[in-house]
Order: sequence, then C-alpha cells, then structure tokens
Amino acid sequence: MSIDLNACIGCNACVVACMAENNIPVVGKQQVMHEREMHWLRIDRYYEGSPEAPDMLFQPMLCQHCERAPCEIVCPVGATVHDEEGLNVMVYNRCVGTRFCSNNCPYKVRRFNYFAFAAEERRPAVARNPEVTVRARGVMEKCTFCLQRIAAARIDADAANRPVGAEEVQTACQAACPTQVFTFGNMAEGGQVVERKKSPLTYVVLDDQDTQPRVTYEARIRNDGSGAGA
Amino acid sequence: MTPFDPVALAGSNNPDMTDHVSGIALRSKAFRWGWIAIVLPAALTSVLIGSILYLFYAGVGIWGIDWPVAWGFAIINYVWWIAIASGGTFISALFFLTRSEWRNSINRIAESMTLFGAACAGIYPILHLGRPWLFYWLFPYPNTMGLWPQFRSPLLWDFFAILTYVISSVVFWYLGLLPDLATLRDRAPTRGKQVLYGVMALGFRGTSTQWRHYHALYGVLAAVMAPLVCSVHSIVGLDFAGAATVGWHSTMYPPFFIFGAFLSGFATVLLLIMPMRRLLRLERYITGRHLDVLGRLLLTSSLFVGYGYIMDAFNTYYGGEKAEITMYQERLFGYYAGIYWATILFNVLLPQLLWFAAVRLNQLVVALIAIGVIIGMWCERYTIVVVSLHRPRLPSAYGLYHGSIWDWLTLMGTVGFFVFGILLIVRLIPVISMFEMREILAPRRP
Amino acid sequence: MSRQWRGLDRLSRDPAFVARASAEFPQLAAALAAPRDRRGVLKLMAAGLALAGLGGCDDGAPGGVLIPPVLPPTDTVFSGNQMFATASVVGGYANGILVRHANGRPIKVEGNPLHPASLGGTSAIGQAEILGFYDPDRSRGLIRKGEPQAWSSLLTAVAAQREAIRQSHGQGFRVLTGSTTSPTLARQIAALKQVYPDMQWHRWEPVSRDAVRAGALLAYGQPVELVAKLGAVDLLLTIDSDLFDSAPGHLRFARDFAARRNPTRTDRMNRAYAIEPTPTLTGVAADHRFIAGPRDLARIVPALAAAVTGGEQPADMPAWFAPLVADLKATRGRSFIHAGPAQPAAVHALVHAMNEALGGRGQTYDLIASVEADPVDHAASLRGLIDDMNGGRVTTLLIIDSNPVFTAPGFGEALGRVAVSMTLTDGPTETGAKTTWNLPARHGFEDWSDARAYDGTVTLLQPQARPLYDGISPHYLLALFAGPEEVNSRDVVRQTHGLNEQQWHDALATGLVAGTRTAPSDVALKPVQPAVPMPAAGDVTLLIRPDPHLLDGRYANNAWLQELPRPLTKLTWDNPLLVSPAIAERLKLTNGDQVTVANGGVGVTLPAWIMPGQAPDCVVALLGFGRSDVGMVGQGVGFDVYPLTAGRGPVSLHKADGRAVLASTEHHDPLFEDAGDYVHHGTPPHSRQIRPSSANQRSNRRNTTASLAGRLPGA
Amino acid sequence: MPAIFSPEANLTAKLGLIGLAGLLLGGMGWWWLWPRTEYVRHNHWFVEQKVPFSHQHHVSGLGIDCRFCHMTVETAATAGMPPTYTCMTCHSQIWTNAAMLAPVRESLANNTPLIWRRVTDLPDYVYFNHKIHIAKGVGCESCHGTMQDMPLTQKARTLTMGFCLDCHRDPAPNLRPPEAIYNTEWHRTADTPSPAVLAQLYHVGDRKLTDCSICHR
Repeated sequence: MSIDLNACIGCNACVVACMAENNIPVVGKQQVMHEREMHWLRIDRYYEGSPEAPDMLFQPMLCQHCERAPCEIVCPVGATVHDEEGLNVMVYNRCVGTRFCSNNCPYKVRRFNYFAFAAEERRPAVARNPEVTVRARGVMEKCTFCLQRIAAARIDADAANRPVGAEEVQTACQAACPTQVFTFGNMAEGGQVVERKKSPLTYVVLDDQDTQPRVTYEARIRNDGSGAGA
Repeated sequence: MTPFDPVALAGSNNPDMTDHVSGIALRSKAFRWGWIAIVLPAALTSVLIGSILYLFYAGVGIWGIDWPVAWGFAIINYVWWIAIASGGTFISALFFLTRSEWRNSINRIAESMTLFGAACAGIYPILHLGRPWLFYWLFPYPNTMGLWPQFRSPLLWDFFAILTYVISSVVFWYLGLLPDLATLRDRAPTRGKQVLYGVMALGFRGTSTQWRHYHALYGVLAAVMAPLVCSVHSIVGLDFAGAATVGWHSTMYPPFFIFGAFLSGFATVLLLIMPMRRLLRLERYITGRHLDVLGRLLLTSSLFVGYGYIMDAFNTYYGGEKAEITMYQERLFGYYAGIYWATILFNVLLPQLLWFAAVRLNQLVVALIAIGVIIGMWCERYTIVVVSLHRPRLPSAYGLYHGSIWDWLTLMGTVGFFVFGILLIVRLIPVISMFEMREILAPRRP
Repeated sequence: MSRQWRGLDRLSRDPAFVARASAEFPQLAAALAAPRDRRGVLKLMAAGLALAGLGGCDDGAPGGVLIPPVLPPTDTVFSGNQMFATASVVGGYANGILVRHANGRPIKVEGNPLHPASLGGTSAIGQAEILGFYDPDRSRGLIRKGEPQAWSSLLTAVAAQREAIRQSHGQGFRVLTGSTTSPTLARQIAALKQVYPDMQWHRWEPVSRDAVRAGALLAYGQPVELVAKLGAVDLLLTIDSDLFDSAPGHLRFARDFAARRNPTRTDRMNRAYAIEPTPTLTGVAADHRFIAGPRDLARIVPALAAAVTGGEQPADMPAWFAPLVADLKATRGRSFIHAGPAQPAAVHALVHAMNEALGGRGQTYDLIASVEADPVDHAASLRGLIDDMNGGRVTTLLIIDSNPVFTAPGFGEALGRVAVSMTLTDGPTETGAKTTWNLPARHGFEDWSDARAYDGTVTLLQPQARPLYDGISPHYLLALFAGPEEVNSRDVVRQTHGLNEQQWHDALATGLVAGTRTAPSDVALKPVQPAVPMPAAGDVTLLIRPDPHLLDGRYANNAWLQELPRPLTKLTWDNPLLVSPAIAERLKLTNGDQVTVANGGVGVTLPAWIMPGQAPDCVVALLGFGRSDVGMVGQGVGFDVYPLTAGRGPVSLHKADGRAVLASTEHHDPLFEDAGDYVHHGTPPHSRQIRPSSANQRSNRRNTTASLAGRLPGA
Repeated sequence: MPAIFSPEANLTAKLGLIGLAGLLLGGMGWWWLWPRTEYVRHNHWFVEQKVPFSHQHHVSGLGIDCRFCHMTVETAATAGMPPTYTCMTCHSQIWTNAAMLAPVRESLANNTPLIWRRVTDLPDYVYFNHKIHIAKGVGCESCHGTMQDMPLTQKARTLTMGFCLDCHRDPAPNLRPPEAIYNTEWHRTADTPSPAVLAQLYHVGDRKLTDCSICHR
C-alpha cells in the first residue's frame, strides 16, 4: 500500500469506512478516556512551529504489515504470522492476549479488547459484516488490509486459475477516500502501487527500525511558489 | 552483638538447639500471640482470591493497563516476586557450594522464601492473559489443531523457565527438609503428628548409606540450582531485552536483573530473620555475624545495581537514538520522574549506610534499609515496564498509565499470601535446618 | 540548541509545571474515580455471558441452524455481495453512494463512481449512515402526546386536519422542513399550495447557508449557486471556507484539488492560500495559511477586492497581502476564490466580484441556477413562523426532518400555542417530545425519494431493505395531507421525473438521472460595493461552528461519529470551547478547565481546549452536542451551545471553577519544532532536494534523505 | 520407640506412587486421545430435524444430484439449503398428505421458512468456501461422507483443524476427477489419473495452503 500525504485532507472518511467494514466496536467515553479506543486506522496530526501559527500535517497510521515484523517474533502462541502474500495475519481465535505484540510494535497500531466491547455494543448482530470475525474479550486486533476482500478476490482468481489482478482488491479505506490517498494492490502483478512506490517522494515511517513495512508514504510537498508549479 | 560473633554463640550445643527448634514446630503455640499474626495475611490472601475471581469474571480491563502501556502491575509484580524468590536460592544453593558456615542457620528460611516468592510470581503470567483459560496453549502438547507454540518468543522461554524453577526449588526445599522431618517424627508428642511427619520424612532413618546418598544428592542439586537460578532470572530479563520497545532492548538486562535478584533476595532474608530471631528466641543461632554478612552482601549487590543504572544511562546517551533519549529524559524529568528517583534513592543511596559496622548491627536501620530496597526494586520494575511503554517511538502513540484499585488489591493480596505462607512454614516445619547446625555446633559437654 | 517546544504548557518551564502537567492529562485519574455507570452494568452482564461460553475453541458439537428462503431468489443465482445505488443526503444535497448487501441485508456504504458529487468517494457521515439505519433507538411507533397510537388514528386525524385546513384555505397550515433539493418534495408542496392557497412553507437549517444565498442575491440579483472546477485551478484562495468538509459537492472539490497536489503525479502542481480565524481542512491543505479573525477579515476582504478589481494598494495590510494580490493577478483565468458560509453576505458578494474580475467564470467555476428548491432566507422564514405561532395564527404545523426545538431558541415556547403539530423524524428528538404527534419516519435506506447533487444532477434514493420498524416517508405524509388516497412513494417519485421503464431502470442502476446537470447560467454581475459589517466590539469574538461529524446534532446518536476523533483536536464524545493559545495564556487555561462564555445575556459553562493556529481573539463553540432527547448513545453527551446563537450582545469569556475530563485520543504534547522524523515534508523538486528536516541529528538516516534527493526527476 | 508404621505401609506407599504415576500418564494420554475420538466430535450422530429428510432415499433411491437442492455450491461460500419451493416441486404432487411432510406444506402455506439444524458445522471463526473446493477437485464425500447411504443425515468426519490441515498440506491424494465430484460412491480405481496429474489439472499446489489467512480472517 502507498499513502499519498499530499492528497490527504484528514476528513476521517477512511476511519469510519474501516469501522463499518471490519466490525470494529465502539468503546464509549469512559474507555476512550482510559486510552482503549479500538480504531485500526488513526489519522495522526502533527503541529510544527509556533503554537500561534503552526504548520499542520496529517498522516494516516495503520498496521504497516512489516516484512520483519517485531510483533510476530514475540507472540508466544503464534497468533500473528506472516503469510505467503506478505500480509501480517492476526489469527483472533489463537490469541491468548499477552499483549507483547502491541508492546513490541513501534507504530503502536495494535488494539486490544480489554472488555467484550463487541458483545456489549448496542448494535444488532445483523448490522455486522458476516465476512469478518467479531472479536471476543481478551483478543488483539489490527488492520488486516481487509483480508475478507483479499480472500474473496483470491478465491475467484484461484477458481478461474489466474493470478489475482494488480488492482483487483480495493481496501475499505481506499474505496471510501474522496481524494484517493490510498493505493493498494497485488505488487506481484505490478500496477499502480509499484508506480507509486517508485516515486522519489516515497519514504518509510521509522525506517531506522528496519521493519521493512509494506506501507510507504509519499512526502507532503508544500508549493511555496519556488517550484515547478505556477 | 558484634560483627565478629561466632556463627553460633558460645555454649550452644546440639541437644539444646534440637530441643528448642523442634519444640517450635511441635508445640501448639509457635509464639505468644501467633494466631493474631496470621489473621491479617489470611485476610489479604482472601482479597487476592477475590480479586482474581473478579478478574476472570470481568476481564483484564479492570486493571489500569491501556493502549500504549499494555503491561502494568501484573508484569511488574511478576518480576519483583521472582527476584525475591531467586534471592533465596542464592543463599541456600550458592553459599552451600562455598561452604560458608553462616548459611546453615538461615538456609531453611531462605529456601521457604524462594518457594512462596515463586508461587506468588507464578500466578501472574496466567492472570495477565487476556484469555487466561487458554494458558495451556503455551505448552507444546500435540493438539487436534496441529499447532505448536512459537518458540522464538521470550514469553515462552519464561513459561519453561518458571516451570522448571518452581519444580526444582520445591524439590530442593523438600530434600533439605527430610532429615529434620525425621527428627520431628521421632520427637512427635502425639500419634497424629507422628504419622504426619512420618509420612513426610519418607522413611529417612539417618543410616550412614542414607546420609551418603543424601549429601551426594544435596550437593548435586545445589550445584544445579545455582546456575539454574541465574538462567531463570536472566530469561526474565530477556522478556524485556528480547523486545524492540524503546528502552528495553539493551543487552545489559539479563545480568542487571540478576543483580536485582541479589539485592531483593538479601533484603527480604534480612527482613525475615530479624523478627523471627527475636520472636522465636533464636539469637543464639542467628547472631550478629549473620546480620553483618548479609549487610555486606546487601551493600555489594546495591553497588552492582547502581552500576546497572549507570550503564543504562550510558547506553542510552552513547547510543544517540532520538526516541531512546526522549524516553530517558521523560524518565528523569517526566510525569513518572518521582518513581525513578525513588528507585535510585532506595536501591543505591540508602544501602551505602551499610559501610559502617554500627549501622549493619543496628537492627532497626537495617530493617528500614531492607524495606526501602524492596520498595525501590518495585519502583525500578515500574520504571522499566511503564515508563518505557508510555513513550513509544511515534509521538502520536504517547500515553499514560495509572494502576487501578484492582491492581493494588492484587499486589497486596500476593504480599499477604507470601507472609501467610512464611507463617505456615514457621508453624509446621523447623525454622532452622537442624542437621546442618549439628555440623557446626559442638556436642554437649557431659 | 534551539529550545524545543515540547508542549503548550511546557513553554514556561516554571517549577509548577509538573503539577500542571498532571493537570494537562487529567483524564486518567478522573476516569478511575468515575462511578460504575450504565456501561459498567452492561459490562458485568455481558462478561457473565462471556464467562459462560468458556470454551474459546471448537468442541466438535455442531450448533446453529440453516434457514433457507421460502421462495427462491428471482434474479441470477445468488452469489454473495450485491450493490444497489442510492444517495446520502446531507444538508439537502445528495452524494451518490452504493450500498453493499451481504446475505440480503445492507452492510456497507461505498461511493458511487458514476455520481458527479462522489466519484467513488464518501464522507465520514456518508459511511456512518449504515449505523443510523440499524440504530436500536430509532422511533418505532406512532405517538400522540406520549401515548402510542394505532396507525388508523393517524389517518382519521389527518383527514380531520384536511377538512379544517380546506375551510380556512390553508390559513393556519404551515409546513417546516430543512433545506431540500428534492424535486418530488417541491412538487408535492406546490400541489399542496394549489389545494390550500394560504399555506406557507418554511425552511430552517441551523447550519445555515443564508449568507451564501444573500451574497449571490447581492452580486447577481438571483440566488445562483457555485460549481467549482478545481481541476483547472492553479491558485486557490479560501477564506474561512468549508470547501473540503461540508460545502455541497465537497467530495468532488477535494478530489479535483488533491489530483494536482502531488508533484510527481501531475505536471502542474496547484497552489493554495487560506485566510481563516480557526483551522479548517482547507487551511491544513493550503500551502500558505494566514490567520485573520472576523474583525481583520472585515478589513482585509474589501481591500483585497479593491486591489484585485480596482488595482489600488491599500495601506496598513499584513505582510502577506501584496504578494497574494500579485500572485492572484499573475494567474488570471486560472485562479479561484471561495468563502465559507460563516462569512457575511457582503464577503460573498465581494468574492463573486473578485472571481469575475479574475476571469475565472467559465474556466475555474460556473454559476448555475439554484439547486435548492425554492431558496428562501432560513432565518427570516423561521422568525416569521415563530412570530405567527406566538400570534396564534398557526393551527396546524407539520415539521419534516428538522429539530427546531433544539436548534432554534424560542421555538419550544411558541410551539405551545399551536393546536395540532406533527413531527416526522426517524429518531427521538426534542421537537418530537413537544409536538402533539410524533411520527416515525423511514430511514433513507427504507424508502423512495430523490434529491439533487451540487451541480443539479437528479439522484434517486431507492430503498435498500424493507422498513425495520413501521414508519412513513415524507412523500406519503404530504400526499396524505393533499388527498385521502394513500399513495406509494415510488409512484410519486416516478411521476416527478416521468421516466419510461428503460430510463427508470438505468437511473436506478446508476443512481442518477442522466443529463439533468443544471446548465451554467449567464447572469451578469451587478456592480455593487457592499459594506462588510464590522463584528461587535469586545476582546473576544465568538464563532459558532457545526461539529465536523455531528453537524447540527442530527447524528448525535451515531456512536461511530461520536467516537471518531475530530480531525484537528482528536477529541471524541465532547465539544469543548476551542480557545486560542493567546486567550489561554491570558486566562491561565489548560485543556479541560471550565470556562463560561456569554453572548449578550445568555451564558454557557463548558470546558476549554487550546487550539493552536486559531486567531488570537477568537473562541469557537461547536454545535451538535448536549441534546436532551436523543437516545442512549447521544444522551447527555457534550454541551448545548445553541442558546448562544440567539445572543446579540457583547461576548464575554471568563474562567469558571472546576475541571472537566475530555476524552482525546491524543495524549501527548502535540507540538514539535520539527515533525520531520515522522512526516516527511519539503518544498517542490525545483529546489532540487526535499528540504531534509533540519536541526535534529538523524545520523543513521542520512542515507535515505540523500537517496531521496538524488533520485529526483530532472525538474 | 514403637514403630509408627505397620509393615504394609511400605507396600501402600509403593502402590500409591505407582498409582500416582499411572494416573499422571493416563491423564496425559486421555488429554491427547479424547479430543480426537469420534464420540466427542459427534461423528455418526444423526441430528433431530423438523422434517426427517432421507438422503438415502433421494440420492441413491431417486438419483437426484446434490446441486438440485444445494444450488450455490459452485458459486458461493455456502452450499445453500433448498427453499421450500424446491421441495414442493415434487411434494405438491406426490405424498401430498403425508404427515411427515406437514411442516413443508405449512412452510409454503404461511410463508415461514423451514428451520434445519446444522450437521456438518465449523466454528464461526473458520471461513470455509465451497466454491474453491469444488473448483479444485474436492468431492462432497471427502468431508460429508457417503451421503447416499444415510437415512438420516450424520456428521461423517471429525472436522478437527488437523483433519483440514492434513488435506491442505498435501491435497493431491484427496482430489478426484471432475466428473466424480458429486458422486459420493466414487473411489479411486486403477485407471483414475494419478494424484500428480489431478493436481496439475486443477492447478493445486502453486499457493501455500497452510497460511492462517486461507481459513481465518
């Protein structure tokens, strides 16, 4: 996945789309005060400069699906593993909840069900997406790159004996984003994602951790008139 | 009481010692108001059981842990208790190998401290799980899912380390108890106690072959226990060193944790033998020499730990990594700075008073220093666990942590359970290892 | 080493900082002391169930059931997800959406790539519609004065009303709706006007666009609307604008603007300036963001208009004024200026004049006849209704999809004097509690309707599921008031557009009726020089703005939107008063301190939150919270600031005692001397290298920055 | 000092220890064996249904193909249960007054669906997909057993995770030629193509099937 920070206007449409697609529970004000909100995708906002007139920067932060994932090494029961397609898969039914993976993640994108948030939510069961497991209490969860959409595309492709197309899978955040910030695809087949990752603005967050994340960002450029703009 | 007291005061001899010590275990009243002393620990133990039941019922959310700081009191208490337990093994196993005579009288109480310290530590890895009823998935048993635990995880090494440590320290403690149980069996006043101690003594009659096997086995076990406790506690250190979290992944942690075990172990032993000595009138066998030696050991391990803190700071600043330095500054001057400076005060500065012999013999000051060290060690674990987690690499994930009421109740509960255990030991088995004392006491002059 | 500003409170480094730092993050200590509330009880009950199901793994015993349909599905063999087009109507304007169905029920909202206002994108509110549809707090039955009634009683009541109104030729009959672009609704109300000539149709939107309409009237004599084509804009100037978050067509504008922001994806990167009192999404997206309170804007905008149209250079202007005017003039025909609805009408008129002067008409934007059905000044319309109600001239009042008791101070009392009043809303509202009849409305996913997009394209709303609770649609109710026969809303909508079978099918498939874009109008600019009113004097200026996610309070019961961290403050479940750093310094405020803000006689006490980048004299109150009658999620969340909208006097702000705990998902010092470590940013390739974030010593990252600079295209 | 224990005490101690060891070993054995037994996996237990539908009669007796009732087996994740309409295509003409079929008639009459209790069931966190298994040459019999001789539907396989993994690790031997997918009496004969050929035919093996993301999400 490649995220274009120049296009991101911070409108939060992707965050709600992610909650709708992946049955993410709402935790209520008390638990948000207790720092236990469950969003898999958060828009980090950094101020830079003076408090009177700071420069403001948005950065969507989600699981980076690192190739050398610090979370996979420390899980004692192997509840988070790397699959052949490069996804960092979180197996909810295997997780016993030691939370070491969240401590070891430099991006802090893993969320934990301290209580049975999904069970307590006043949302009828029919309102949930049947393609995604509803997580129980004591289980860690994180962005899965909409694994249910990847699985559907993979099953259709395998049944037709063809590889999954480059742009065949669209994640929920990519689909909802009004300014097309997210570019996701099967890099083995080339396509838009590979183009975006070749752009000179591409960088990796916390690359000194050498986690080799699958999510790269394109640096935000401010056109102060000196550029090739007007 | 002078630092040069003999290991046992003049005039102490075997028969008196045996009568006195076995009397404590056999007579109904251990000491005058013995029953009242057991009420508070029993209450705290029931608090522990209550908070554990509510924890299983409501979930880990009742504790104060939250999103960036996913580990809290459970892991702090676990490391703190296992350090106290490991301290006991050092005395009973390490100093057995060095043939130091002063160890004989306090060996039994140190070994019991290990037992109950490990018991308190052992429950936490299961309590802190999100789904504790699945803890057995950490065990590599052949299951219908065809899945094995993930062997690269420090938590799994922890699981094996604690398991072996608990089993081996129970065996070592029980083995050290056999001859004394035989003595008690022979002196038991009532039929009931006779059968009880008889069964527990496993038919030990003190024949020369039995003694030969016994000493061989005890020596081997001690030789095994000494390195085992170092490896167990360094694995506990690897829990943190194995992670890439800010402030944890430094190679110094395993030895640093063993220094911590030295320190908290000696402090706890001091805290146990001083009141016991007075209440059970064992001044003859636990003399000034013991206090002096333990005081000096406390001082040396405090210097070890002090070196550890300095190296921690040096690694951070020498390493020059931005996130590490930010976290370290937060540790020194941030929201939790008070806890860090308490660690330095209690673990390093206060024990320096032990340089003076007068201080080492003044039981009140030594007790205060020991309590200080115990609190200091807890604060050190708090700094390691919480302060490192609350300042991760991405500033958008900074967070705070406050222990909830259930955290404190569980902690107090385990302290109560520990003291309850020690009092039980004092009540049921001889507090001093009689057969080892006989080796150093002279026979009674006719 | 330059003093790194770690946080707003840390600036002074005074010894009391540690105490105040704990004051800065008060929420955790208070959270622990909070009593066992409703949530706690639910938790215990649910946890009990969780403990009962101790297994956690598969025990081999088959459980659960299989329920096949009675009749086989008619269309092709059912193979999982299907999509049906409809629209999410916000503030009357439609954003086309597709709703994905799984197992025959609506599950997820996606954008409609064919719809001009969406192009596949959705807003946060559009995505959250699905939770509104399944909201268990939706009103389920007909209620008359608090008691549930049978449906037949409604038919008889409406029949009686019809007779009474016919006698008085509609004298006391009033219909109040929000702003609507629905051709069917307009047609039905026009039909009602034929039957009852003296009835009146009032409109009221608390988040009013009156200024935009009045500005267009001033400039062009008729209420034209704006269709921006940001694809052709090289230079965008936004004045306190909602171009990207709530203006009609904001998704499309954001898409076109963002398409030209990445220098490697477009050959000509556009440039954006923003002048605003409080940070908005357009401000953050802008290259240059200038801060000007309403008092400064009242001085700057006329000067800007004079400079752009007339050419003379006014004197005491901020430093950035001259280069801005020069840049605007340099990009004639490729620049566009946009002002937000909160600016007075005169500013809009001046902006229209500037746009015309810069030759943007036809290139960077078009003007079209008003998309809103029968545009009228909402504030005047509501004031007239309230006066009539107080004068006893209103006998029958029908309120559709609006909540005036909460959003319009003074409406509640006037409502008492109306004989028969009916409210049609899909959830419990303060108005529904006060009117004689409280009718349950069908959700947007449950019935037929239509609306128009920002460029006039007619968008059809088709039902996604059978109604969960028996409710009625506005079209059914209006038809009921016109004549006795009950009408099917599908037929009503279809009659409005008169499409044949094939056109109707295509319209439903694509979600819009092809070719209904409103043609650009060629109305001429009236040469007029409106005077921009200077806001009331006083050391503090109060700005009242809609909450980015709850808008006017309509979505207060939507848990996703309540818990969604606001784009700039990262706050959830609360609407503190946003104060500028200068005011916070003056009143010694930290985040969460209680303050009392008074507008004329009316005062509200609420916590304060420091908003960096806000004009020094401005405080912002956010609407949409503090609703009393809304449903379990929104009950008692936040503070009601609507009373402040009625105040006319000077604004006063002073510190009250006590602190409140605010749930923010950001718990750190938000301010950095250089956030380059985390968010790489720089200036365009022209200066041959991404300006590496300066001062910090990222020795181990030297290679990546150098490699970044090295691989730039030959700019 | 009279002897505390009688001579037999030694014997009881020894027996006690041996008993303890036996208990320990037995416990571990039980812990390993018990979850695998067919009994605990409810194998061959027929499930009480509202209408006692007999696959034996319909499949081997009348020769109805699986897809007549389970329509979406080749196109969707779930195999799909027949709507009442499908049953009534025949039973509106034959056995029209059979007491056993009363629920079917009532279902059609007052438009309430027939409720069937699951027999072959996987936990909710497992996402099994019929379409890909049929497309890759896995027959119904492999998981549902020999349906044609089941008077009342029973669970034929343990369906433990191990059962699925055995096949996912080495799928080739369990594949069958395309025409034999719905033939529950088929078994491999001499002239059946070899597993390698079948795997090549169905393109099985180029994807690693033991990733967790294959079944769990």
